Amino acid sequence: MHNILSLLVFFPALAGVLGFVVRKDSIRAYGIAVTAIEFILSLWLWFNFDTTNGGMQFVEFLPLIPQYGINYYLGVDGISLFLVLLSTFITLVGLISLTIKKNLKNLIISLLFLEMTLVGVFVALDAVLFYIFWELSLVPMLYIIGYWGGDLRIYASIKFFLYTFAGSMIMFVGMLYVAYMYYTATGTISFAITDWHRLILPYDTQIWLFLAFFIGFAIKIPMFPFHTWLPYAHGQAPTIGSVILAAVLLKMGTYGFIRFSLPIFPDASIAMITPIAILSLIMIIYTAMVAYAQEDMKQVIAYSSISHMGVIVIGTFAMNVEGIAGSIFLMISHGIVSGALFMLVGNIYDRRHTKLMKEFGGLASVMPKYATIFGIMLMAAVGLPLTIGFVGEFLSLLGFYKVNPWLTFLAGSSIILGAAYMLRLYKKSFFGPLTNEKNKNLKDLNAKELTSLIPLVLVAIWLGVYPKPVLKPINKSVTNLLQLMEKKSITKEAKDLLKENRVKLEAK
Amino acid sequence: MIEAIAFYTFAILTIAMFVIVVMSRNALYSMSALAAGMIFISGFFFLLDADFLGVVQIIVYTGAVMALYAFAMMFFDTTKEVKEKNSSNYKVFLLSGLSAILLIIIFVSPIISQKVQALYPMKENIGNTQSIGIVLFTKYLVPFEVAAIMLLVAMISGIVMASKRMDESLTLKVDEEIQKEEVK
Amino acid sequence: MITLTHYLVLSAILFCIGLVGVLRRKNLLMLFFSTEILLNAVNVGFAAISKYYMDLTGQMFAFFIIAIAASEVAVGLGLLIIWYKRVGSIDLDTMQSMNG
Amino acid sequence: MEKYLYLALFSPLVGSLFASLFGAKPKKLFVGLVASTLLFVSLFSSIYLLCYVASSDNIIHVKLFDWIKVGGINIPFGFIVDPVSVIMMVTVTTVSAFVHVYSLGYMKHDEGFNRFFSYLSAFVFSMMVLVMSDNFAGLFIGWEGVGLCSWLLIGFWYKKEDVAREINPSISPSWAANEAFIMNRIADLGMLIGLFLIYWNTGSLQYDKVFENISTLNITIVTLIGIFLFIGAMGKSAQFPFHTWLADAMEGPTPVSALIHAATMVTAGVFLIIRSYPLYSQIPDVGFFIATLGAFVAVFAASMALVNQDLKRIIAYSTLSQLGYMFVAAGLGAYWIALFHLMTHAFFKSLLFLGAGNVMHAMDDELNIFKMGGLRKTMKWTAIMMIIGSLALAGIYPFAGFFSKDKILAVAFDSNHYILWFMLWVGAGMTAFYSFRLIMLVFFGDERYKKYGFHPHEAYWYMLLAMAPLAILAIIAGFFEESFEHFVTYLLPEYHFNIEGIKEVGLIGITTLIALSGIVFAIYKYSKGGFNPKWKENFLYKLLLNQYYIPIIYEKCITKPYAKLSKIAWKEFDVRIIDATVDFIAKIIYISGFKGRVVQSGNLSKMLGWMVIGLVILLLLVVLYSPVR
Repeated sequence: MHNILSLLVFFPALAGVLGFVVRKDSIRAYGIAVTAIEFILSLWLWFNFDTTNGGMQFVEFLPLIPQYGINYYLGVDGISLFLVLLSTFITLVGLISLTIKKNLKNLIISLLFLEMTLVGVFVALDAVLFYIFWELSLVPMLYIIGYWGGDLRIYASIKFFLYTFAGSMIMFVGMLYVAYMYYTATGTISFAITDWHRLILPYDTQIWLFLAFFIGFAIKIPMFPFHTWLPYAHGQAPTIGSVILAAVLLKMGTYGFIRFSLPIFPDASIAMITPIAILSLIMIIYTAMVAYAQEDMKQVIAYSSISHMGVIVIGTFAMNVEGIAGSIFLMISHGIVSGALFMLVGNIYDRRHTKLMKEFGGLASVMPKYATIFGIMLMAAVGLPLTIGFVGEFLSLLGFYKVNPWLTFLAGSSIILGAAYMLRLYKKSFFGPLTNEKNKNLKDLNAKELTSLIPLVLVAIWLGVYPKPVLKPINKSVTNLLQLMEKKSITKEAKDLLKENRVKLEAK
Repeated sequence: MIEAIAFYTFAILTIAMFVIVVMSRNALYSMSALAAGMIFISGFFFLLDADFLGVVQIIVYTGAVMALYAFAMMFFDTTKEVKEKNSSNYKVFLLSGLSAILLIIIFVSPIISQKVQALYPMKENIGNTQSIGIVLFTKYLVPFEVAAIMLLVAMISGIVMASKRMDESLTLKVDEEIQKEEVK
Repeated sequence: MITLTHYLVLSAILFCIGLVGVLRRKNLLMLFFSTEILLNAVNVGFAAISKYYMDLTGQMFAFFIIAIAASEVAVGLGLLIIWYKRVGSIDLDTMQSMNG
Repeated sequence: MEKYLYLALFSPLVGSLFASLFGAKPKKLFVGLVASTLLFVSLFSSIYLLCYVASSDNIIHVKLFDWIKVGGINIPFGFIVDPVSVIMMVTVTTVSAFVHVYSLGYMKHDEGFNRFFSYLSAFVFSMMVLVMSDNFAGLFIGWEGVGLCSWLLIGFWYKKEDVAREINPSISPSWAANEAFIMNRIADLGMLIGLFLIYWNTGSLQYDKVFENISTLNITIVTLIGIFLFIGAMGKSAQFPFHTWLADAMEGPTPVSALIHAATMVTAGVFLIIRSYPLYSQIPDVGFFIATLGAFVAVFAASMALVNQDLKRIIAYSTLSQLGYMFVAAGLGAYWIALFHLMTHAFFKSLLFLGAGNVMHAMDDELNIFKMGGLRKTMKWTAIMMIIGSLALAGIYPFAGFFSKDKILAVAFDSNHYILWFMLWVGAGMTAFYSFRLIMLVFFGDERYKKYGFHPHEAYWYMLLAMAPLAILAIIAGFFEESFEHFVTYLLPEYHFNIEGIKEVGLIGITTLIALSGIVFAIYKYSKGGFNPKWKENFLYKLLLNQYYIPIIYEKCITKPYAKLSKIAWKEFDVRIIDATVDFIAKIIYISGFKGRVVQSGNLSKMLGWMVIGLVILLLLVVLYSPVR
């Protein structure tokens, strides 16, 4: 079927609309069935994906507003393929682990709607379409946090919404300006990203546009100064909310960098490597320290995901195949790992209705299965080799080492500080004697929780041991991206940096 | 030369009159100053040899409008000194002074726009009133009629509004009585 | 000798005096007087321009302004009288009912 | 031949996975038996490979499948069996096989029995990966896998709560486990940077490719690589700045200390230096630095062992000092001697640890040697084996220590680093003293344990049986020196001594002399009832007892300030500054809206006032932007 992508995008939304008709007690089964079908479709997409060519595949083109060059233009390549897969997989697993009873129908419908926007963002090749899905993804998230969240939920959801919205407004202005520049350069206006990839912009407009896009993406990632919405959003969101928020929504920012900033403003991106590297360095070390000081389990994982996003950003701005491929892989691995960690915190929250670490102690003796899965996911989060966490982190740091050795040395401290706060969390809640009598009769993981966690654990170990099927298409598309950037770059140092990487690649 | 002297005398006099209008405590003084000011303005009109305009100014403005004010004044107990709670003199003078200076700068700096050419050039031979009459009844006929209707409407409204309970006189009654009546 | 700018400067000064009147006065009647001054100031300007540009439109406009001024005074005073009957004073601060 | 390689490598993994199935279940003896038999399978296949490689002198190199293949980097799961890795394989599998059998008895009454065996076999698997992989990334996998398993095994008795540092210097097993893991991670960061350096300069991480064009690189890069790899080695082999975790690692069960913290894991650092010998042979000054650090650690650790009262900590410090010896040998270029000492040390040190395990079991987990005494009566065989181990450690003639340790002193003397030789010589004396101080206090002298109501009993027969081969190896390992040297120098560069006859014999004489005098002095002193208590007050004793106050220094100026700083970072900076600014912006908009309402007041004159302000602004604009200018 040639229009698989539109099917992938709109199937969950339509199914969601139909969900209103479904009876209340069978809505959960309905939700799981829909997301399962969606996941199978995305698997079909992966099997039929031709890994040899790095360009766009399954392209669909339908002019919407021709005179303004806005058209329904979908396509997927090595970079976005696995992010689509990640979003469908995480939504399926998240839905299975759902324990919320209060007004479940609306939750499942908003989740399906959210899934549509997630898949839409990663496959949209038209800037306006991308922007639409980008903004739409905030709406269901607002409801999920706003309605089913903790006590401070209204403040958290509004802050999340407005903060990201403000950033993306600036980004949208940037998009319009690029379309205008495209118009002045070629006479016809177009919002298609592939056309923009061929557009060569003068250096200082590139810098300004890069900054515009940067603010939009930086708030979404979230990068250092703009990250304060995340602890609130995670603190107040229900488990399913923070699973999807952490696993997929944060990746839209870094995906944006790779899809927009790098190819369209190559010289600006290369000129901005050091400032962004310093920013992500602060991000890594600072949030790791803050995570160390947290008392609430979920906040530790929330801050840890900011720290990992810092490594992703560093990988993206390494400007060589290893670095960018590493950062894409780290996006997927962080999605799986932080999704699993949030689910685990959700499980213990359902049992004890508190997330404070000092409430727990010696859980390992009471809940051994829970402790082992948490241990495996902890090791994946810390980036132990043969788990999914290591490959991405190793490649990103390796890639960035070429650009700036000293910053990589400091960024490498992420593995130390990461180990510090994760092990502190594990020791405080799992090791030690069973002091709190409320923990004595906690039941271990039941079937539902296990069915949602086991696939994540298997993927975490499988992609750690054999990442080749995922790395191969990413590698192809990233090489194309870098060749494109090298052809387009104007400034001398951009040209040299990219040529030097290519020459080293050919030499091998 | 005479023209300059006339212009300056008239100018000083009008400004003086209007300052009195604005600054005086007593309503009567300000009203009469206003009437005098209007007469001098009509003097300007004659200077600018817009004679018909000057005549109309005197008749309509000083005559009718001042009369209206006089009548209106009778209604209000202007005998009481007008208590002025002028909030911030400083703000008022600052603003008006500033705008005055700005206007002067605009007018003093030579804004001569060459493009303006006369729509209805004054012909030397025939008098001012006659030429106005021609223009008024050819080009501006519609606005003239509309103005007429407007004046009619204004007249009727003035009568209707002011005639309610024309019989008792407000000024002679004491305030409490009026209030009582109002409450009734 | 007297040029157009003299007249324009004169009308500017008169206009500003009118403005002072408008701003300072708390008594509505006095406010009417000031508006009269404003209108007259503008009339002077119009007349002057019409003379120096040898064009009658200025005077025509002056006529219409006088007409409007007259009707404005009529209606204004009518309203003022009703207001005075209702409230008993024409002080500006009493009219605060419309504040936001 | 590949069949044996996979057998040796994957049988521990199979054992571990099998045991992990019963992780949470109560003790099942067959789980331990299955794991041990699989370990023996791995042992026999390693020995078979040893014989094969020794006889046919060819190297088995096999590639399982690609691991990371992106851009220029191509890391396969490749395994190589060459003289160095096969020696390590044999050492690791022998010690772990016997430790497995030993822990069948040791962990008999522990409810985490199955879990223990799964972790132990997992450890052996990751050690095998570390030893057998043919590229640095594979080594790194084993490196971190070993770190993970040591974290699991040190923190095995996770139920114990944290106690103050005075009562138990390593606070609690889980605390010690975390300390070990984090400290190793710090060193692993250095190693990672070394890996990056290697990749970006030589284009690949395979050993053969890297060592091919290592000579083409300029010297500063090679020195940098050497230093960074050595930082990784320092962390894993607990050299000076990263040594505190090894003493605290004694919190884990004794078989763990025997296997991990004596024989295998801690030697991984030395193995790394030996494995990358072409790199280190190019940078002799880094080698010299390694040697000096090694010598310093040898003396430093030995000094701490002199006064320590905890049975297992003394042996841990002796491991630390023997590692120092190995690093001296590796640093000075005598790679095969370092490997030889690594092998012999593995045997007799694990023997000592297992003996300590027996004593600990007998005294039901009491470790203070001053509460023991005269145990030779009840634990005859353990006493004999511990004495054999100590003699081998001290380096007395027939035992293995003599051949390997003296060789190292000879290397130091021969490459005329006399200060190093002297430090090692003093270290040898101290080693002899403290090992026999331990023997005297534990096995001879009056039975102090009676006061505390202990009633020791000999360990189970199969535990002793498991220790017997190690004792035999501790005795006979020395005699294999020539065949070992011939076998290993096929790959490693041989080290020719240029001192001949007389000096050599004199040298051996002096070292044996210092060793014997150490032993005699210990026996003499402790048969007289040990040192008088006044020694305890003097400053030196206290310094050594508190490990030169280094753990406290680390805590005071690293862990505590980091915790405080992160608290500040969170409370002040994140909440009060960044978050507040974001909310402040939101507030500004709200307040300006509120203030703006005033303009709408009904008062006519105010509104007129605003109108005039508007007029003035417009006029200003006219003046400023007037068309004329």
